[in-house]
Amino acid sequence: MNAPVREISYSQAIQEAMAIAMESDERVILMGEDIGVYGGAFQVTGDLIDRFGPDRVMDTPISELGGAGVAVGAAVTGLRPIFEFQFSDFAALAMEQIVNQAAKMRYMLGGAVSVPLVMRFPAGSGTGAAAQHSQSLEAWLGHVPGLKVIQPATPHDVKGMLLAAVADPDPVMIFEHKLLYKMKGPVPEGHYTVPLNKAEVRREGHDVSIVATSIMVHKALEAAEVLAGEGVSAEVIDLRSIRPIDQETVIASVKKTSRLICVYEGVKTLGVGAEISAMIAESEAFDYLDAPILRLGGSETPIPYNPELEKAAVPQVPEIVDAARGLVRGVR
Amino acid sequence: MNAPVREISYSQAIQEAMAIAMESDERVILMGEDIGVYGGAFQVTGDLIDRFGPDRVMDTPISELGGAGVAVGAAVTGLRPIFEFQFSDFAALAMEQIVNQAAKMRYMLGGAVSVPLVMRFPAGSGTGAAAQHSQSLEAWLGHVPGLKVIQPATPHDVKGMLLAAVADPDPVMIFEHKLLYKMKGPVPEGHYTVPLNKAEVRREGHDVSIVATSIMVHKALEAAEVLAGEGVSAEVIDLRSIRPIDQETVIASVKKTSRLICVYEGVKTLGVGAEISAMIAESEAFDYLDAPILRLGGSETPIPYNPELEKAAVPQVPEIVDAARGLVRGVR
Amino acid sequence: MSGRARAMQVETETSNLPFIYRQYEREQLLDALRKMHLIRRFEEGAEECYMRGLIHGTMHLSIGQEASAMGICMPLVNEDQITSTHRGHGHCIAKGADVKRMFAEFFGKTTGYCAGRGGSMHIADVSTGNLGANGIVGGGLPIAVGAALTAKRLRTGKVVVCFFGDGANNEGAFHEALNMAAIWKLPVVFVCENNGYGMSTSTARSTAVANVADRAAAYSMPGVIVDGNVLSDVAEASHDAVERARRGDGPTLIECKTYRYRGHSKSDRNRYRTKDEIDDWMTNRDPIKRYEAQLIEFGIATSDELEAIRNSVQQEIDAGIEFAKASPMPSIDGLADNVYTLEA
Amino acid sequence: MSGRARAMQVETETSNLPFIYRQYEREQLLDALRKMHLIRRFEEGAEECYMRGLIHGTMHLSIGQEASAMGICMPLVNEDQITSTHRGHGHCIAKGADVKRMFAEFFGKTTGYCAGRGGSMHIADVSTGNLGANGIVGGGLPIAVGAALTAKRLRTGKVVVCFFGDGANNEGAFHEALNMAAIWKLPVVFVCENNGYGMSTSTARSTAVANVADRAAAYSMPGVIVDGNVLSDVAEASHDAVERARRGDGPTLIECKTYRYRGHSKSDRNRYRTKDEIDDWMTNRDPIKRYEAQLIEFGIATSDELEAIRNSVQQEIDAGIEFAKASPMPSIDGLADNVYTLEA
Ligand SMILES: Cc1ncc(C[n+]2csc(CCOP(=O)(O)OP(=O)(O)O)c2C)c(N)n1
Ligand SMILES: Cc1ncc(C[n+]2csc(CCOP(=O)(O)OP(=O)(O)O)c2C)c(N)n1
Ligand SMILES: [Mg+2]
Ligand SMILES: [Mg+2]
Repeated sequence: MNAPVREISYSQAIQEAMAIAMESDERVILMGEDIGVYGGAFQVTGDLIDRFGPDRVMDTPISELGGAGVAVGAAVTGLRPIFEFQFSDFAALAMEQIVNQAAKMRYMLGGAVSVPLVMRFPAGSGTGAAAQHSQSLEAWLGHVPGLKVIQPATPHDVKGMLLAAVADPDPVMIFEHKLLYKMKGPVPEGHYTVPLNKAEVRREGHDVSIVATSIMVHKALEAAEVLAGEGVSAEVIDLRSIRPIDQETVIASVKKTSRLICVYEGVKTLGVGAEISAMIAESEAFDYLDAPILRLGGSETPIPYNPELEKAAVPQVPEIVDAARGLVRGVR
Repeated sequence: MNAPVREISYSQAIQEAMAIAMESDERVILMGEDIGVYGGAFQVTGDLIDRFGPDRVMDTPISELGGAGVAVGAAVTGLRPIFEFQFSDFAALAMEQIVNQAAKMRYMLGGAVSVPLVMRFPAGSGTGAAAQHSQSLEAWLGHVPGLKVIQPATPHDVKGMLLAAVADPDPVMIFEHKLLYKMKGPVPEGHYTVPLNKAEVRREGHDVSIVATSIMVHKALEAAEVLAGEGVSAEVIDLRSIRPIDQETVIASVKKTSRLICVYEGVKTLGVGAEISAMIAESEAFDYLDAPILRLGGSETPIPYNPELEKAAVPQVPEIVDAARGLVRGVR
Repeated sequence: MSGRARAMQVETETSNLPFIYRQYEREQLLDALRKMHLIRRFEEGAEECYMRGLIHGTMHLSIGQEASAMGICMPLVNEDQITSTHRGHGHCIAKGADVKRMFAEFFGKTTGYCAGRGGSMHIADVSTGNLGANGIVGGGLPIAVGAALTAKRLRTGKVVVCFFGDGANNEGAFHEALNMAAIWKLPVVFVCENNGYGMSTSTARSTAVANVADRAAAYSMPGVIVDGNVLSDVAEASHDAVERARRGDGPTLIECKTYRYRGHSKSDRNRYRTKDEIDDWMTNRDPIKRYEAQLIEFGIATSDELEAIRNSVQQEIDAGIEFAKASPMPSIDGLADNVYTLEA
Repeated sequence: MSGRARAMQVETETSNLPFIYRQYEREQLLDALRKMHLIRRFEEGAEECYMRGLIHGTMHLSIGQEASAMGICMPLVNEDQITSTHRGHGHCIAKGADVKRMFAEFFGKTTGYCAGRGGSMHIADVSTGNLGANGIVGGGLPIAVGAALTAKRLRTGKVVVCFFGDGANNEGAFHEALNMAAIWKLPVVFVCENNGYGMSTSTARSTAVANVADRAAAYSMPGVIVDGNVLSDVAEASHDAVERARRGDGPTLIECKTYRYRGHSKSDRNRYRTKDEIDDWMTNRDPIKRYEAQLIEFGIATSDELEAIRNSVQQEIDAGIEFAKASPMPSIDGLADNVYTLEA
């Protein structure tokens, strides 16, 4: 990777990836509500319409099910659509096309087609948008064979993984935490890819493994810093992909640290952390465990509007610190 | 429970519960596609239309999203709808109303309303209906606060839990495995309820706990019988409710047996067993565990049409036996 | 429910007067004006509080659309119900809610209509028949049909009004809901507030018909188009549709042509509308100005009386904001309140 | 692509002959009959195999609807694409699939079109342009629009035909798909096979308009109603719509009024249709009988020639079943094949 590296934001990184993909392959089109002159609800497409025109940066009517279905049909027949949901919550309107059609078409047809489709889901809480605009629903799609589901946590990764997704012949679902859009980080210019199936160790440690997804990676890193000050060495793993899960990387870490905490924003019950925990509990790493596997997930509530309640509904740095400290010191 | 007890089928038990509820409360109505003269895709409503008329046994157009939404609106304003999806797979068309509306309305409105709604989902594979008519999607709804989600495994339970669900002021989602509809079992006449939040120990044992859901309860019981012949004593727990999960019962069992296998038909990754496993791995029962927690779940594929492949896609008795035997004998 | 307006005293031939002046008493007419001001000032007040960081999240202002909300609600009684939208402050006030508790909700306080859990996008006042705004475009459409089903089955005599935007008319929920309302002849009135845009997308670019009301034929229901900025026209269409629904003759689709002055929400670069277009609507077609002019023209009120109304509205707004500020924040312990009615 | 039929030889004034006799060669006309027989015999054969336990699962038979499938596909070339439905055997054969591989699929064999993974409800033959049946009512509607988008963007000249039933017309997907096809002027033809019922529910009880085609106006596209049991009428409507689409003038909605003789699927108590109604359609309006009568009337074929076609079709069916029986079952090891194109 010799390309110059600049600091750009997560949303700029996405935009750059889309522009590169569109430039090199005319089959790549963008679809979504208000992604044209409006630039997208989160300004992710920005002014791409000026560069690529309305035929390739297509505003759809407010028709999530139909729009997703059009993207599926287009993908099966030769285009490579990148479909933006305005909020991941609206996936609830399109589950039929995502799950019953896109995810299964190749299998049901015995391999006769591929569905090279990318869908982008702005997700998560923290914007005061309340219960119907703040959900983290990646666990739903992570449960669906036929899909690949990723949660890039950095500008670098979102660009590289989006480029990998566009090149992938199968449907790839990208969950982007809205609070990450403005986060800046080093991003190489030009084309590069980041694999869709590999977790990344963000910080090495030996006392406890913290496996986190999306924005929680950054909270876990903050927590690790605090913990380091207290003499607790935490290893932080950015899961990056939730289907497939990179078992190898997580298992190796737990074998080293003997302790595991899963941190994720989605509702705790049946959220991504449940799978990580269960995967470890049935793996060879089980014998290395010195403590219960903790999960810090979203509360068992819808996301409330009030900002203090909203914060309380998802894991925060102090809770991660407390959990890790408790686990390492054997205080339960 | 002094009422006479007869052997009736699972679907008759559902029908009986609906009739009792409708007789005692005129606000109870049935809604769904072809539940009138057709009697329902699985003949669960049967001839109830003859008894209660088309105003209370309402055929809806083929409009799952709208139909579910009508049920939500009716529930909020004073009716008590029981809404039948023809196949649980079609929940994918109605997730918006189930999840964004029904599950959250009370919370979003600060308690100003309740949503006394029951939805029934015929689920599961084994009928040769292929990928779009065979899914077990209970994990999706189990992930959603505001819903109660149950999977009754016997005629007795489905009647009692359905009656409890109709009386409940909150939305209750019932997943009914299609292969159970014809299964017979003892069912008391008249009105009775079974709690919506309690697991049930179906068979006591001391070597290994097998926590199963829905049809897998019966496979687990068969497996336990085989295991008993080999000198392995398996405790079989019928989870019954997946939101909330009866942690107490499962934890108590694992503390006794020190080994846990979760058996469920939904896709293994992020399925119900992931939650059971994770719940135990973070509970006080962790310290009692003598072996990894195993999960036998559905394969990481859509459900195939070919009957042999279809069987191979979900856990079967021999696999449960093998897993339990291996766990108890320490062969991994 | 309603009488004849004092407009009779005016020279004009009564029968030539627009609908509302024949239909309603003077007090009702002035109350309608008061509420239209209340809606506008409420939103301006909320906007100000938002700018000053007192309110967080986002909000969708209906400034410019007040005649639509108010005109539709005039023929309704308290027991009638509405479902509302993300742009729902006007509906809420027109249906009878108290701005105190609305401000409190926006401030995230326990005294808010949703105990601080809902905010602008879920504002509701069930006691005055508002079943709630909705964050999901089209989300309220089938819910309204369900409420109308209850009214029919339980013979409550209630009528349900379902507000939605032009953008929502392309959602599958629109189609499914209108079809069911029609085949079951339910007492529901569908009100499309067509402000020309769904976010940035004009109806011309999103919708395959010229008027949303043209789609009524696909459900064999009457489709009525009105100037949504003329209170009387809106109220008349609503009156007819409500009567029809109450008689048991089924649903109607009303399309109110209107305009929002502000951007879609708090994050709008406004690249899709011209300044000229906006100015034209604000200057020449403002619903409040037009209504005030009529009230004076028909001798129903003097400009001093109108000034007094505006002043009293301002006081109500100020008091509302004070109430909201002074109200307590929810305690963190209450995070899980009301997830369920009965805890399992 | 097509010439003029030999029907000219007949006394009748050519210009008075129905569309297909003016449009197609004799071979094409007889091939259409052959395919209609093939559809019917295929389904009768599949039904028999099902009864004898050779095929499992369920299936939806289109017996009685053959003219609709065939007439719509006549103007299409191999490269044109279709999306089909749960009642999709006819579409598959009309578009050109081989019954051998269809039977093999129903038998769950590796030689089946879906390698035994799809069965009846997912039958497809991508090589002849069939993108697949669909187990989800309305599921194919937006997919067809997407395929048409590809045709337009990549300028392939392809036209896409989207089959769906009357029941599907009440799905939100119908509304969203037709609207998008219209605003983007895509080369797609929507074909509603209205057999009067969605499962047990008649269109009168489910649909707020008399004809599904009446809804075309809601999308500013032509809505055409044809007797779906008259091959020529169907083909003519399809021809016009396909030409329109190919010219770039956008979508059309065609409604074929037809009837299915069999129950909805293998689990139908048939409580919603009278015997009289069924008998009437079978006796007086059978699409194959009507087409055969015309072929004889217009002197295009003799009854011996028709008999020969029926016999050859029967042989093809028998051979297809034999092929299916003799084909290998998939190995269990292949359970996870084709979940992904590239394993991650
Ligand atoms: C299902 C869904 N899709 C998209 C959005 C994002 N969104 C919120 S309002 C809006 C525009 C709605 O337009 P319209 O119905 O015309 O109402 P208006 O805002 O003009 O009042 C959009 C796209 C949403 N909230 N819900
Ligand atoms: C979304 C969805 N809802 C319901 C069903 C169950 N179902 C299968 S076919 C059918 C009837 C469809 O009617 P129509 O569209 O008229 O087609 P026909 O069967 O008459 O050919 C129903 C309700 C389904 N497969 N998918
Ligand atoms: Mg609008
Ligand atoms: Mg039909």
